[in-house]
Amino acid sequence: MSEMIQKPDSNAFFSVQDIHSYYGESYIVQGVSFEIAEREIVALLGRNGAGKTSTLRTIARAHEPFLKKGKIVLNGMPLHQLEAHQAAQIGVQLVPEDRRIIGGATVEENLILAQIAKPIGWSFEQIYEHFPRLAERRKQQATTLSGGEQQMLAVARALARDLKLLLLDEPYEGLAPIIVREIERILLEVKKLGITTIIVEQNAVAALKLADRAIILDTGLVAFDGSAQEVLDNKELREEYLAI
Amino acid sequence: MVNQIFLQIVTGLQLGAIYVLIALGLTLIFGTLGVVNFTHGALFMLGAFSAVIISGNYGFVAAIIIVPPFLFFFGVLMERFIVRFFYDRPHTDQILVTFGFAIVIQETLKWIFGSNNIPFKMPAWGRGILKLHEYVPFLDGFVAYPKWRFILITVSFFTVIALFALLQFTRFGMVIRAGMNDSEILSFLGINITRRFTLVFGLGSMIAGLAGVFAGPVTNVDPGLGMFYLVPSFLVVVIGGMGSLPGAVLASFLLGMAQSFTVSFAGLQAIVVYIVAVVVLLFMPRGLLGKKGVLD
Amino acid sequence: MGIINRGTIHLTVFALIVLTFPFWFEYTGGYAGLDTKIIIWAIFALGFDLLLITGYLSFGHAAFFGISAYATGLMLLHYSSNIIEAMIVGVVVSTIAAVIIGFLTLRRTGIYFSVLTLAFGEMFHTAAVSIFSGLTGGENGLTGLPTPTLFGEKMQGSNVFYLCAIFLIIGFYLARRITRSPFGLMLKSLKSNQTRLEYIGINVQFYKNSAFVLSSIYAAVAGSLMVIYEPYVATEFLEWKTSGTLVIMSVMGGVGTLFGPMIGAAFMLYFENVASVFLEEQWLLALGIMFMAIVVYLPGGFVDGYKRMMRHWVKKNQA
Amino acid sequence: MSKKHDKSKGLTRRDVLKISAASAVAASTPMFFVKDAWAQKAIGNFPVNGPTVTYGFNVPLTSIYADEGEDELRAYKLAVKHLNNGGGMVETLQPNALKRNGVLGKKVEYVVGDTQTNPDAARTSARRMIERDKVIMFSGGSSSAIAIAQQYLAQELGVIFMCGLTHSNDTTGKDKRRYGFRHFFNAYMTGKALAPILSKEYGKDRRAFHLTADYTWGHTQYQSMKDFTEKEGWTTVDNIMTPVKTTDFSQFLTPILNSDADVLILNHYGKNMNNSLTNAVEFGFKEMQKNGKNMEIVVPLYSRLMAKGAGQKNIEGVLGTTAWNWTQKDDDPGSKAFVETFEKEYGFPPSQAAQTCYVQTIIYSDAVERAGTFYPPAVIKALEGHEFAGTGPGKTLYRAEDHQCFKDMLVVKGKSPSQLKGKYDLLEIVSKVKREDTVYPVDTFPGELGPYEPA
Amino acid sequence: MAILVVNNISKHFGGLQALFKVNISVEAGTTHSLIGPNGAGKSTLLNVLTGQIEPNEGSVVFKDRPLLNITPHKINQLGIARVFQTPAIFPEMVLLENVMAAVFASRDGAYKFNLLESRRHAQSVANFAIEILEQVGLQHKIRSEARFLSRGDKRRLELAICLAHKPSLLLLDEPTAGMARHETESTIELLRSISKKNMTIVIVEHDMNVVFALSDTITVLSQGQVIAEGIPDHVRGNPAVIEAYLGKEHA
Repeated sequence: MSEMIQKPDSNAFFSVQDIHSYYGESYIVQGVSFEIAEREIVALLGRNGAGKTSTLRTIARAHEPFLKKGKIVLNGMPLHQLEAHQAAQIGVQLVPEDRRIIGGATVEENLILAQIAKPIGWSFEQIYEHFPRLAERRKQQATTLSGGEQQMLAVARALARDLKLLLLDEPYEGLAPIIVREIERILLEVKKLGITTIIVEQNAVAALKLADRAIILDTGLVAFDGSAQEVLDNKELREEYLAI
Repeated sequence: MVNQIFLQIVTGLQLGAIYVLIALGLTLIFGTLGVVNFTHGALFMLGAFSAVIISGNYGFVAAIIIVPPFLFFFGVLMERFIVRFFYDRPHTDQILVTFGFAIVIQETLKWIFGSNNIPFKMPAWGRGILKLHEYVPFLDGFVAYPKWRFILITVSFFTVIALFALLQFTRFGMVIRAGMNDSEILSFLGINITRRFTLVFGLGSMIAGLAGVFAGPVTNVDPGLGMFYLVPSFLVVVIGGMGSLPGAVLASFLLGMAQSFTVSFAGLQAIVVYIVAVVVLLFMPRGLLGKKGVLD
Repeated sequence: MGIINRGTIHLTVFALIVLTFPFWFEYTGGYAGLDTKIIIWAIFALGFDLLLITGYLSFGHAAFFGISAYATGLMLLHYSSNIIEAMIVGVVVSTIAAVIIGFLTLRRTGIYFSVLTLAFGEMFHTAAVSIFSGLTGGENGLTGLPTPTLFGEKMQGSNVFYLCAIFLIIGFYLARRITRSPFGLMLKSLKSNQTRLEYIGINVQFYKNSAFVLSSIYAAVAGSLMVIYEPYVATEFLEWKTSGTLVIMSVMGGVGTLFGPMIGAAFMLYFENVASVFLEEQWLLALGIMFMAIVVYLPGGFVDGYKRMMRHWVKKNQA
Repeated sequence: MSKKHDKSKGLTRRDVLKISAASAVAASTPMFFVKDAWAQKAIGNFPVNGPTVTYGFNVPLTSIYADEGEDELRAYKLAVKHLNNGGGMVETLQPNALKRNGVLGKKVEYVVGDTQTNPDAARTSARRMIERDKVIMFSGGSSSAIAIAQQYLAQELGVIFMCGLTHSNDTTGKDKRRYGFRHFFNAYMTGKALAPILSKEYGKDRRAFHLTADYTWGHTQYQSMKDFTEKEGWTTVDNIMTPVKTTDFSQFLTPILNSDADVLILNHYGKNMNNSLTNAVEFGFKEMQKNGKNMEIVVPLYSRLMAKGAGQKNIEGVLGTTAWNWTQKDDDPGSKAFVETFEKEYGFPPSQAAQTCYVQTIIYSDAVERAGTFYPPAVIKALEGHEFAGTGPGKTLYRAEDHQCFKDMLVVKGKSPSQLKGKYDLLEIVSKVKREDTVYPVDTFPGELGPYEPA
Repeated sequence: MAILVVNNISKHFGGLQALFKVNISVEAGTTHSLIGPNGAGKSTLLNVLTGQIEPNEGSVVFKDRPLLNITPHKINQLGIARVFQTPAIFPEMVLLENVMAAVFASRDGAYKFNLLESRRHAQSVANFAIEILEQVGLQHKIRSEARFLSRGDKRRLELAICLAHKPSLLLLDEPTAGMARHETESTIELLRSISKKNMTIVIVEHDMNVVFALSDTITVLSQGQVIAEGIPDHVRGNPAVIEAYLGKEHA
């Protein structure tokens, strides 16, 4: 496995250097390193429990898992020294698993909340233009939206901020196939914007459609780092690490 | 008969008003920060002591102006230096540390001011009685009630309104409400939620200070006050549903009315608060209005 | 296993310390009378630990202490000065109360459990001083009790001490056996992971209730002994401050260690009665600060502190 | 005469206890009627060894009666000073056996305990004094529950307890103890003294509503006030028992607003009284008209410290009784000596609690001197039925049958702020009630004193 | 003979239909896998089986006994053990205690508690616990606290806790999630050896290697409904399964 780990290059737009993080006492991310160029889209793959979500949350500087060791650098900024809100202020945006739409608030309030901290990204007009469904439902309680609409809102919320690195955690999870296609369309649009993105997805096939590159994690370590096509073509690799 | 029932309702309201003022901050802090604050009674007491000292020297208006900000500041410091380290610890640890701090506040006040009651002089504009029969048509004869109690009810009412307005209609409130729901996602959106939580703790303490200023003249001021109100205010919060502001308001008045209407049965009156608590909790485990918070 | 194993040694040392307590206690600034009180509170705290092992923090344990004290007191007053009947009645009445309260409160967890027990406790306290004041003597407490006797022997002075000491030694022996029994393992599991315990086929509710009742029996014995020690029942026995004191003792000593709460009880009473001479009225303030410091810096209490010290010492000596 | 009995030098206190227990049967023979025939066994901390003797002062230093406790402590310290060096009432007591060189030639020392205004803590603290500090007598307290609890302890352990401030009828009624003596008056005497003055001031046709602290002192106070005011022709409209812990009495005042009562009697003391009176004034009871009369508030048991806690404006014109007031310094030499020495020592006048505690210490010491021994049964005998003067106005009697003290007392009224002459001048004396007017038969209350030698 | 029969189970949470008329029959002594994409209702079904969730309709029969409306501990005492998705163990206790608790529970039942029996002297219990720990390959760690184990080992420990009961039906919720490949393989071996002892196993799993290696029968759920059932080879080739689960393009 170790031969696959690349030496992190500090000149990269974004780099993760040997990070180790813990949930309480469980050691989850056990020394992950990779780097991403600007505007690149990377799929972070691996089976359940491989540490994908934990890696994303570590990058977003969530309170848990707790980063014990390692460096995370975005555009020269040392993310590993920041807290979640500071990371968000320099342009890291996590679209978490389960969307985490804020209950008790309307669609628009969810977007307002995204723009309380500076710097901000898209204006509401831009957002509603790209997401007409949200415009229709702007006064509606956000939690009453359908799963797909909630996912749209979650993505829109990220775009409402001035973002440099987008982290998508399981964007298709729990959605009906037809909705998945719609979210896919939106993400392809986002892709055109040229935002550096890490996408974690269980449905590797769907993720690889978006990604330029794939990184496969296995028990908290990078097991593979290569082009997306390589993963699609290499059945053994898929069977070994993705179980498909 | 009508008079009596009317008076008992008023009494229930004003008893409830005191509970509201004390419990509001407690439930706000629990709902937002998830901290069980056994110091809250002591904060109320600190408010009452500050109020009696300041109003004695500089007048009651000065107390209104100075005490709530002082308690706000005190709460901020308390959050910053004690409570913050207990967010991730179990509730029982939070109970223990805040209980310990309550003892420290109480004993310090006792040390400085002694244990006896300090008479709280009401301001001239608050003294005297209101002749209710002149305003309320269905009352006959002479029905009066102290003016201060109505001031208390009014202050309590406006505090509730102000807090609701703050939470419902301001940006700060929106963040706080959202934070009660999911504080992590807000930090992913770049909001420094920790700082705002500190402010909320200050806000909760400030309401306790306000309670001290306005309830102090009727509960009187001595170092046993904090522990005395701690138990009922916790009952209020738990009966209402931990973290639910409307629940706390509802529970306050429920307890106030229960106390007011059992007044002629000495034994029952003494324990009615506990009976209500036990009955409510046994049948509605999460209290009257659940625990999902202000938003619901 | 031979007869001389660690358990026997622990127990023997413990028994020796307890039985010789009056002889060396005076050299530490203590005095007779306080020793008996410490032993009684140690029984109370020891039993409380059996509940704390399960992770449930009761703020109403004074109820069982107090109910038993009142029942014992009333027996001594109206029935006979012989302590056997009085103690049995005290413990039985209190246990019945514990079964009922446990059944009602243990369905809730965390803060709800704490507040519910607090409410029940205060209910009993308030009822004792108001509704039942005819029976309980109200705020004056239950006074005028005869000197308790055991088979004609007056239970005073050292007699009471040794009676309490025997109860403590037996209580400690049982508590030790219980925590080391399959049942004790289940209590530990209960705190660790209730769901898993349920999924290995244990009726969690039943076990919780049993732990609650067991610990209340200790409280009842302590309450009963308190009345024999001081033929008098104070309303404070039922008050939530008594429960609060118990919690402070347990936490300061070290929850879940059996020894800890007993040490906490001894420390607190010693501090209250001996150190208060130097600190005067400020002893409670000092205690509050100390308590906070322990919660913040030493969540395992004195016992944990001792263990850490020993570990540090061992490490140092090895190096 | 006791010296030769100092045989138990090497014994520990535990042995002492055992001996005293074993000798209980032997001691309960009627020998003690002949003074010189005392079988002076070790009882409590008797015999007293060494050149000093220790008194224990168990007063509330924390919790709600701390102010009173501190004042009591000042009085005790002063009393000890006077006993050792002369001065104060040591000079004015009549008859007087005190020698100004301590007691029985032993220098008096003292230890202090904190009752925390809590019977359990009080007993713990008293036990500590008795068992660790070997006090021969202890005294103090500001609550009947605490006094009663300590009285029983005194009886058990054979150490005399000189009650401080306790007003319940029970202290010398159903809970009277051989080893306890009360210098303070009680609720019954309050009723007896106050009722005639109430009817004189407010008229015979009055309707009274009581609020009563729900514990035995409150109950006895209510009963006494009810009985005596009804004798004067008043009607008792109703009574509400208020839980002791109440801080806001509004819910209890509401029913009174709506009743036809024109007098409110607050059977409250301490913090309860502070709060209920403050609330009652707030409810406008002082300005209210009922049945064409001015509504009146009565607080049967008054103390200057309590009046201070309630606030001057609130107590204005409110009637009640008190044992003694420092303004009586001009009335008799005992009060004068006490007030002057107290003021000289501390810079302000003493409270009634201080006076009671001071007298108790002096009187106990005098009884020891008269008995010629610290042997408790002998001292008790010397105190029982003793009549003396020079500790306040008139003569004072410690009744043998119930250990209740009878002496002159006061009916007082809160002064209006304009009348005040200084910070400590809160109460106006309405009437000086003579001792004869408050005496009641022993059998008014049940109870037994118990044996001279503890069981 | 079917040891477990699930009849027409439906469950909805509010508007979400988690299970819709699900019928499954598990043969005694076989290994039966439940697969399907996230949100297909697999976990809900397990929760129904272990008494955590009451279904809206339908019935469950285990060894000819109805299984609904009884509490989890009774279900366990009937012989159904469950391994959770996130390992449910006793983190603060050492491994031996973890398993001994389960052995005691199995020996004494739900109510009987041995208040004064010494655990140290319960040799047969300890021996059996050690035996089980050996079986799952944790014998060298019996004195360490469970919270310090790796995720894979925690799962093994949980399996050991479940085996302590000698259950007749073992429910496994993603038993290999979070395991490294070599761990997965040894887990497969372990499960295989367990199933050989005539144990009935129901597995919910994402890892197709595991599923195909172990299963006698596979049931595929999608959006709360059974879309396919049969032997592994049959399921592998089923177009509906491929569409729902594996993704269209790369089946």
